[in-house]
Amino acid sequence: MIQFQFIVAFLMIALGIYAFLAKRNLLKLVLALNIIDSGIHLLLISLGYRMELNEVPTAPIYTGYETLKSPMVGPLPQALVLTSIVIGVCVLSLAVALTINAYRHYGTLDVRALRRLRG
Amino acid sequence: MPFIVAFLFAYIVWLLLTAGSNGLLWSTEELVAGLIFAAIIGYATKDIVGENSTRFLNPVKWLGFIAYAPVLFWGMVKANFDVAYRVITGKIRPGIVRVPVDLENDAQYTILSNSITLTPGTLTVEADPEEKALYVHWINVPKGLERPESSEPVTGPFEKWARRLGR
Amino acid sequence: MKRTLAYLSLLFILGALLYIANPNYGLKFGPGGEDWLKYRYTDNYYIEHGVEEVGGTNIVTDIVFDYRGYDTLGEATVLFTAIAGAVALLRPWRRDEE
Amino acid sequence: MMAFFYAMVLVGIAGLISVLRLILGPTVPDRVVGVDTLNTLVVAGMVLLGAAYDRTIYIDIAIVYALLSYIGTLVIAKYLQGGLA
Amino acid sequence: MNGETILPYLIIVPLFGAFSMPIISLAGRKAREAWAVIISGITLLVGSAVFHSVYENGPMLYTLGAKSPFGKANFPVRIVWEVDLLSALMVLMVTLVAFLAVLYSLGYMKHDTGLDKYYTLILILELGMLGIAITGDLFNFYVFLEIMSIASYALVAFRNDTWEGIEAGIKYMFVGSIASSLVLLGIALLYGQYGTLTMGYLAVKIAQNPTVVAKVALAFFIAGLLFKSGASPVHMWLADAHPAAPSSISAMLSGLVIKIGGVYALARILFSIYGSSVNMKTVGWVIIIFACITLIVGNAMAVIQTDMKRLLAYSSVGQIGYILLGIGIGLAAYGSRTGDIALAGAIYHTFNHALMKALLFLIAGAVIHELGTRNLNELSGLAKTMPKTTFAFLIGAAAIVGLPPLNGFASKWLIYESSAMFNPILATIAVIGTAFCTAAYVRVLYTFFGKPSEKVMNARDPDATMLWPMIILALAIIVMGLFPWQISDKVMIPVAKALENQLGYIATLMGGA
Amino acid sequence: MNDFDMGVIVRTAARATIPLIGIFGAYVVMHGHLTPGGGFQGGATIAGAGILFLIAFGLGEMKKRYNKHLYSALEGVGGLVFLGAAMLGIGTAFFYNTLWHNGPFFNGKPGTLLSAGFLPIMNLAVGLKVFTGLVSALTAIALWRRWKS
Amino acid sequence: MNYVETLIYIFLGISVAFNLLGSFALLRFPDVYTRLHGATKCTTFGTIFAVFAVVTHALYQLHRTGDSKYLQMALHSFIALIALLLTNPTGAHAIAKAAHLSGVKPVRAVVDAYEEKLGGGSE
Amino acid sequence: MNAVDLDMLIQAIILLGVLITAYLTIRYRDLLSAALASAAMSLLLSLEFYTLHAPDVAIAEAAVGAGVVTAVVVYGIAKTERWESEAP
Repeated sequence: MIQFQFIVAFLMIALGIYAFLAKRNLLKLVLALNIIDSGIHLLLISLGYRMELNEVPTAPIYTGYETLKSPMVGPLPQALVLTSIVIGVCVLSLAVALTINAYRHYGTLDVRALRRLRG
Repeated sequence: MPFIVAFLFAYIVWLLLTAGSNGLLWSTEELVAGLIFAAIIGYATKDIVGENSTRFLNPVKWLGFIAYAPVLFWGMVKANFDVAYRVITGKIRPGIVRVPVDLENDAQYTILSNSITLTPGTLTVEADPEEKALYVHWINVPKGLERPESSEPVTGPFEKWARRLGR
Repeated sequence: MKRTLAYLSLLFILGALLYIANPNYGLKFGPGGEDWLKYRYTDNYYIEHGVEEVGGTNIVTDIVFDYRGYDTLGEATVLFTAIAGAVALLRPWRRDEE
Repeated sequence: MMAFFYAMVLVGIAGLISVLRLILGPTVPDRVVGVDTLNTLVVAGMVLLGAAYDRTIYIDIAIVYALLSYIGTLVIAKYLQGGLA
Repeated sequence: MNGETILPYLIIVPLFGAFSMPIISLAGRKAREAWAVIISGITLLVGSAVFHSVYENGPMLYTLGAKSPFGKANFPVRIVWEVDLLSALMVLMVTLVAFLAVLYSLGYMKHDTGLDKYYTLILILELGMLGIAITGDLFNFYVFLEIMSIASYALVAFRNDTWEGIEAGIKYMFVGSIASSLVLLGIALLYGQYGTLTMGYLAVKIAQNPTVVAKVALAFFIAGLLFKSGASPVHMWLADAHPAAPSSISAMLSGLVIKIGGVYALARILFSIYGSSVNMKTVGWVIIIFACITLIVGNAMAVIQTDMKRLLAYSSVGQIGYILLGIGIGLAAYGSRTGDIALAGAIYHTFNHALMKALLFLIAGAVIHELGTRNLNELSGLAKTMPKTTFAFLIGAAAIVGLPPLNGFASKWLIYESSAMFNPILATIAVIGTAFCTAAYVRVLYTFFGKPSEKVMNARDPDATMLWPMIILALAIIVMGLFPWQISDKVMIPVAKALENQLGYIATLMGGA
Repeated sequence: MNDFDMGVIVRTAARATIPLIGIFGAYVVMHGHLTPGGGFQGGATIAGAGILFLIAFGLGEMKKRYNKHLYSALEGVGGLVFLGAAMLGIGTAFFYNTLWHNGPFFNGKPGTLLSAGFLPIMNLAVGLKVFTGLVSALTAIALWRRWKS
Repeated sequence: MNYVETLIYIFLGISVAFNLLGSFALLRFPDVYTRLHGATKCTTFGTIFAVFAVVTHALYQLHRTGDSKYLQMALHSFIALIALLLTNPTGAHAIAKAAHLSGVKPVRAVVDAYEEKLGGGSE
Repeated sequence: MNAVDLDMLIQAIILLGVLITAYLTIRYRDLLSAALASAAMSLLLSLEFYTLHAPDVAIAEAAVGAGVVTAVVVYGIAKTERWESEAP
């Protein structure tokens, strides 16, 4: 069968990188970073999925689990993604803080204005 | 006093959330933890809940809320079928009307406006306690009611209930 | 020129990723049965031994705080760092204070 | 019960239709209305799926979403009213 | 006291210092400065103890949360710290330079606001680098990479009322974030294919079954980490970020961050995880090509700069080129004597460059602190009014160019020697790079010893807290220069051997039960 | 217009909703080892209540309630508690869950509130940290004046 | 199929019908305010019935098995419903007010009293 | 159709929505609309995590995406400017 979860995740990553290359607005770049991160999270969570024949799996939590005997999906990617989500939020808030500082200096959000330093 | 309101509110929600931890009832540690957290939340939000909230401590009012639920629900059913009819046929005659109401405090305004917002067909755009008026977007303004003098055609029975419940 | 190169590399990345998304070559979605033990042995270990070794019935929390608790410490530090950084960046400027 | 799954599929289609409003909407409030509808539909879907998978604990997510989804709406509404800045 | 008991304190002490900084700083300015110095000093002690222990007893394994990483299974399920000699050397380097930078910022940052956040961030920066150096788990490596990166983004833009800081911070942040995302993507792919995250066990699994996924993941790792280390096609952020930061931070960024977050991590992933499972010749040549471009571009750009710190930053790019060249040759000639020498040279140069570049940036900071400018045209004749500073600069510049009595000579010589043995063209390129480098530094020295301009007449040497770190660094350079081959034989060659020894790395993990 | 608020309806609804979000966040934090959720999720939920307060009541009210030093100190306290909980079992190893294996409390039957060793403590610490941190960040952004050049 | 399951099916049918209706209203109506009528209210109504279906299901299972998790399921769904009823109309009101203040006028309106009030206030 | 097929169908629908909203996020020139589409993306992603049986992640994504990220980005827009400038 088609593994469309992976394909969507990869498309999201590519979309984010495309936006990162093509867009010129700082806040847009922040959102693009968010999209890349989301794509990677989707990829990781899909990696932990588990399918037995004709059985819907269930979350790796034992509360109230006694009455049904489905296979459990992998818990490790979920733990990784939790950590990664926090990191994403941190980067985002720091980026917004930097962006509004830059707006006060430059009066615009266009990255092309940030060319005073000769690289 | 507001502390007690917030505390009770939080504790009741906690009890609803943790029911069934011991058979169909509560285990002791859940009850104790609920007390602690409800106290913290109550202390932290006592200024937010506000001084006026103490009137909700009255048990009669709680019965009132329970009695109000079917009224609201029936209003929603009627109005939803009305809106369904309008979605299918497309017959609308919208307008924002000014509805004078006779209410006293914030809670009454909120109950009334949320109720009439929940019933489709009417939608509160602005509540103005100074003018004692609501500005309501009405999906089908009947002919001759562009400037309603009373709130009866718009709000139906809700204003009476809101006055009673929020007092 | 530069942008064309960038887009080409982007296409290359996407192509490589889509290539390995084919289950015959690489990643597999939802392995079950034998494959589960072959690819996800670590997850299986957590599911089987998590409750007795850590005690929480939520295996994810067990991993987050016990098996990989050090990661969570790092995560808390990231949060602390980012908040400190944001607050430091948003402090008033030196010339505004004068 | 399978009925919950079927209901969820239909709710998902309804969600896609409201995403259509997000695409079409000429003004920002139109888009906010689309997202708000999507919020409500997702809460419905989460509750339905919780019953379909037969796990109680999944419903907590619906509560979180129902409580928090309107904060985003309120932020944007406040921005449109000119209250930020 | 054995190493295993003291190892956790390497993380606990700076973390405790950082978390308690908001509380301590309520007590006032003196308390917070003293606290920062105390914490980084203790960390230096712990780091030296760890280095000593590893040097005496060989690599050590520490499991977080249990006695052994295995639990009831035969594969590791917990996070491990795996400290071999290379990690220990990096720990020593980080703690030393970070301590001096903290000491230096007491005087240097005197007139800035928001200092409680500053000291918090500088401690966390140190913590992040220490975490990267000692970890043995791939996702944990990512987390600490992010800690280090976020702290350095904030510190680069710390002076938010200067537009340089903000602009450089923004560039650095976006490039760094996308690099981190690429690294995370590589980690996700490796997890999906092999189902584990511990580096040693991943090496076992990849050696059993090297699939195409592992190669794609390796491509992502190399791309991301070259971004982070400032290799040439993407070195722009580095040249902006390092000058714009406060000088104490520049010293840490140039001396430590690009090495730990870029070079060390690259070496660890290439040698310890992949090892011989991939075609090392190809990967080695990829690294070598990037290294050559970096070497030429960095050193050549350094010559034409008029801004002192910018010159130093471009010089950093060039020196990263040397280090990458060493690593690339070590990879391409894996297992032969040439490879050993090249790796030893790269590691030696990493350590030396940390000291030299930290010294040079601290001097630049002192000059800025006294004169308020870093334009080289306005600095002529500084030798007359700031003799100690100029002397330190002379030592640093001579070391970085590679004059014989100083330590830079030994490491550069190792790299030249190995590249000449491997492929003479590479040696030629390296020597050309050195020529450019010499030109750049001679130009600065010429300016310093030139005719005094009016502006520099009322400058004088900085006060003690700023002077002592420089003196310590200069002394370290001189002392290391006195025993170049002893250090190389006693420390650097064993370090290179330890890095090359993938089986030993795996055995430390699997046999540590 | 710093003390702009959202009108009487939103304000009154926020009065009712904030305790609800608060207690539900506390539930998520406290039952992290039993049900989905945990420190970060609960903390972010409660931070949602803080954001709601900021939006519904305006920046003026927020300034009165928000103490910068207190919040950053609380954040530090959260981190220190986490670190302390991790160091409880330092005799065996860093992050050794000594409370669950042989500790005096928090070692009940799995599935009850008082089980799982240091997990509840860590959940509380992380929840405190995340709540204070996110509210601090958002307030810092909101307090930044708008500069028109 | 017994009568409880029939009831659940009826509830689900109403729920899905109103959710779809709300989405179609979103496409069909001409301006923001009328869309709000269709969208947020109809979907809220649909969600109420979805929750009713789940609650009925849970209570029925509780009756059959006596497992306390079904009690929790019913209660938690109920709390989700309460939360939705508290927040949703507030959000709708905020959007309507914001739309009006940001200059989106109701289309085909026979009367706009709020506009008159705002206009009178500013002049 | 059995439950697994239906599950996959639901996931396909949700992921289609995710892709559309992700595309909209980068397409809109109005940053406010972009933030809105980003919020919708986060919401659908949260539902997708839910259907992939990762409730912890779903809660985190819901709490973060609905509250914090939207608020931070919209505040950022409010402190700067709303419209992305036209391409040259």
